[in-house]
Amino acid sequence: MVSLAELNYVLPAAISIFTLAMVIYTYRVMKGPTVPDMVLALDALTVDLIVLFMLITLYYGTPYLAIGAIPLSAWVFILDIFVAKYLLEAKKK
Amino acid sequence: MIHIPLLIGSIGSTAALIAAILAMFEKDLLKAIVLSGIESIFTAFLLVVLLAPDLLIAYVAVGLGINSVILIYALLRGERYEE
Amino acid sequence: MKSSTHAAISVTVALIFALTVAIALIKLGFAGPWVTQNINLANMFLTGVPVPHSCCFSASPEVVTSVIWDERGIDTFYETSVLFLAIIGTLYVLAGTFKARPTPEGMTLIVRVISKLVAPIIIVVSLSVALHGHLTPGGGFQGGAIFAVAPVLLLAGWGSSKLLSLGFERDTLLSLRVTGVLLIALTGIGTLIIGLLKGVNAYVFLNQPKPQAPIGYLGWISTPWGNIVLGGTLILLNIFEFLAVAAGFTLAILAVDSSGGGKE
Amino acid sequence: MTLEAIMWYYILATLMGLGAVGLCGMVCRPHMIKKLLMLTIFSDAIELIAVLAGYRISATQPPVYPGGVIQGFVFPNPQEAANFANSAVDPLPQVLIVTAIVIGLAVLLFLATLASQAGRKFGTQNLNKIEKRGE
Amino acid sequence: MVKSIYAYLIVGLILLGIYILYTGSVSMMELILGAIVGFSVAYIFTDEWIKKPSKLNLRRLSILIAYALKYFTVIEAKAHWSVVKAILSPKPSLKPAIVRVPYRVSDEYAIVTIANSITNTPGTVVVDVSEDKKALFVHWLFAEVTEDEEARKHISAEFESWAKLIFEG
Amino acid sequence: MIDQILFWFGVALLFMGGVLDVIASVGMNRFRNFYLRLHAATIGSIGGGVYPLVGVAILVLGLDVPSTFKYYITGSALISALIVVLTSPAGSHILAKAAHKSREVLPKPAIVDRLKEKEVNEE
Repeated sequence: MVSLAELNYVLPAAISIFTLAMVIYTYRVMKGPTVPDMVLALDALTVDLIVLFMLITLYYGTPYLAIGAIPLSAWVFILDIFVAKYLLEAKKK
Repeated sequence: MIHIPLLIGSIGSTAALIAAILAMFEKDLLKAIVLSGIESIFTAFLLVVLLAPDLLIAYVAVGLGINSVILIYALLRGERYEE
Repeated sequence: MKSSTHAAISVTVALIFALTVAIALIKLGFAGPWVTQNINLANMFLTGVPVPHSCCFSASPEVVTSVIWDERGIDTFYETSVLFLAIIGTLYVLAGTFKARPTPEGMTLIVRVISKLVAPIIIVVSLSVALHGHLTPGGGFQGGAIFAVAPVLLLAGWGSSKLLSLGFERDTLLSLRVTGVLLIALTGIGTLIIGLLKGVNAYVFLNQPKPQAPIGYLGWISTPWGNIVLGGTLILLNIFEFLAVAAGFTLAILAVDSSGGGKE
Repeated sequence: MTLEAIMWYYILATLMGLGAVGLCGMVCRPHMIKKLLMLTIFSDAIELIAVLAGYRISATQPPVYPGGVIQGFVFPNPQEAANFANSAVDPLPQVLIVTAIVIGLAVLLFLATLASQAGRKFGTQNLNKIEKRGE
Repeated sequence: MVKSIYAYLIVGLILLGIYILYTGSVSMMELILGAIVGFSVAYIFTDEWIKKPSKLNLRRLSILIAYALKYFTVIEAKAHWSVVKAILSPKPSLKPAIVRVPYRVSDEYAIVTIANSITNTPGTVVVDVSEDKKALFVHWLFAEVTEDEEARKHISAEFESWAKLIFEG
Repeated sequence: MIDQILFWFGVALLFMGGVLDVIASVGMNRFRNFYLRLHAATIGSIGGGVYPLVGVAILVLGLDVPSTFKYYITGSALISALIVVLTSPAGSHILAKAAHKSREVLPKPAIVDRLKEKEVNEE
């Protein structure tokens, strides 16, 4: 069995890679010239954060923080649909 | 050795602050809703870092999901641009 | 008043607010990063809740949910009532504007099929969160809030007529909501009634027997395969709260959607 | 002051800034939806400050005992409970904040429907324009 | 509400599996609770999920698994590599276009499988579906051809043959 | 032995996903137009989301921790990966459709645009 301590060689590198991606995505969301750009970058940011949640869970060594990943991944879809709904319905009037 | 959760927590709180300031000065309300979505998502991130799983589930389902849906529905009745 | 006056006042108020919070946090001795021990009240709950024969035993390893539904049970009941009133108020404000809407224009086949595939998965996950509320993080409110994601998806993809045909009708949801809140109240005063009948002392929202109040709910069942943990009132209250919150959110979203989208 | 303490105070300062931004936006901006957004931001800041006050850097666990399964869970003895209490964060702020989230949602739900009805009645949700119309 | 007991059992077992997977522990009590939850949710959603229960069999399931394995190793790797090259090269040679890709299946799951497979490979994104004209409108990053049939050969011919095997025929 | 293989396979998937995620975020900033960024976002959600999640799910199975810990994380990671695989393409699709139909963003550099031709024909 691989002990939990061995993970500590791997985790800081992985967390820093995903944090770097998180920062660049955040820059894109704040800069994005139009609304679809921002929502698209927010999707990618959310998926990135789900992985980061899992890594923090492993870092602390407690299972229960992973529980937020599923509603988060469903939320992305809801925001997409509702922004699209707004754009389609607001154009009509 | 540096304490990783507090480090990425401080990055997250900075991002939340910047997003909130941008949302305050934004004239386009739909963009403001998306920007406050970033703020909410970093709030959820800070809740993970600060070890609060109960709050995390409640916040992700309510603060992210239902709030944005209700606000977009309310915005459908009014106008999109401020001033 | 001019808008510049507004801005000046608000900035001042905000700064005063921030200073107050800072002073309160530092002077009142809340934890900083250097503290290695929790405050005494927190230690009392952390060491008392799952340990039998201690001061505040709730037969559950989940400290947060135990405190919510056991020590602060009546407070949480009022909070549920506030949510109930807010949803009733929403229905009242939107009264007279309801109509069932067919599939919204622009939602394609892909969105419809995917929302139909994802919704049951979300519902199963939310039920799991609610049923394990006394063991793992989560509980009735969290489960109900996750449940509400599924009707939102179906509503976006198919329109409210689909939800009505699946059985999410307004009267059914309202009666489920009322039933949930009533059952919470009944569970809370159950021990009181039994205590009155038996002639012993009892409290409202009493979970496990206490030295002054020797009656309580069933905490766990011992079987040859190990304990089956029920947590006394916790599992009952979680299920009823799930019922109330899930029905209430679905009702609110349905009302907001079916009162029309654009300007009239 | 250690590096951890500096980061802790930095997070506290940004969260107070977040609360200030929320309060300022709630007062300054005329659009109803913008006010509601700022209300949510303000309540987020308050919640996070409370949770931050209960956090310790020596803690590694949320206030939930590990290994909770519905069948076969063994209740801990006082010694295990004391060990657990040394490594868990403070549960009390989290308990208070769950209630705050629910109340916040109730308030937002009601105010958002009021704003939507105002948009239907006046044709706009901008308070400045509504005020002008009344004159 | 439930038209076919067979379909009901299968949907209930799928949901029971998801419950057990999420809960992360298997015991008698969990199985009982999961069965109650899974079969009661399946009671609402069976008719939504499955229209023709006679099509459910193990052969289609094994083809589906084989397709998923091939898709997530070989096809995804190729597509990722081409777009990663375009991102990292200093002057990428892009030819973006929205082309029309006709499809010849009628089952809704087959259409969604084709569309999601197209969108999930980087380089092609489905922008719109026309159900009456039986065509997908695809935004293509490296548009070599613009004619309908040629584009279909490049983009969706492989996915379509798999989808036909899984959901039709 | 099998634990070592599982662990290092999971770590390899995790790091591959991390590199792809950074590349996708760079591509998000390098591409000029919304319709080009759609492809970078696909890399971000599939290469940078699903593969690392599966990697975490596999990695945990090789660790020396209590079984409740293991299966809990594996279950959450696999289900969220499933939901991301199902919903992320549908989200991109409906967003692209709304942007195209409401003329919010125009697909500026494009060789042909069959969808616009179709809309023009219908009107």
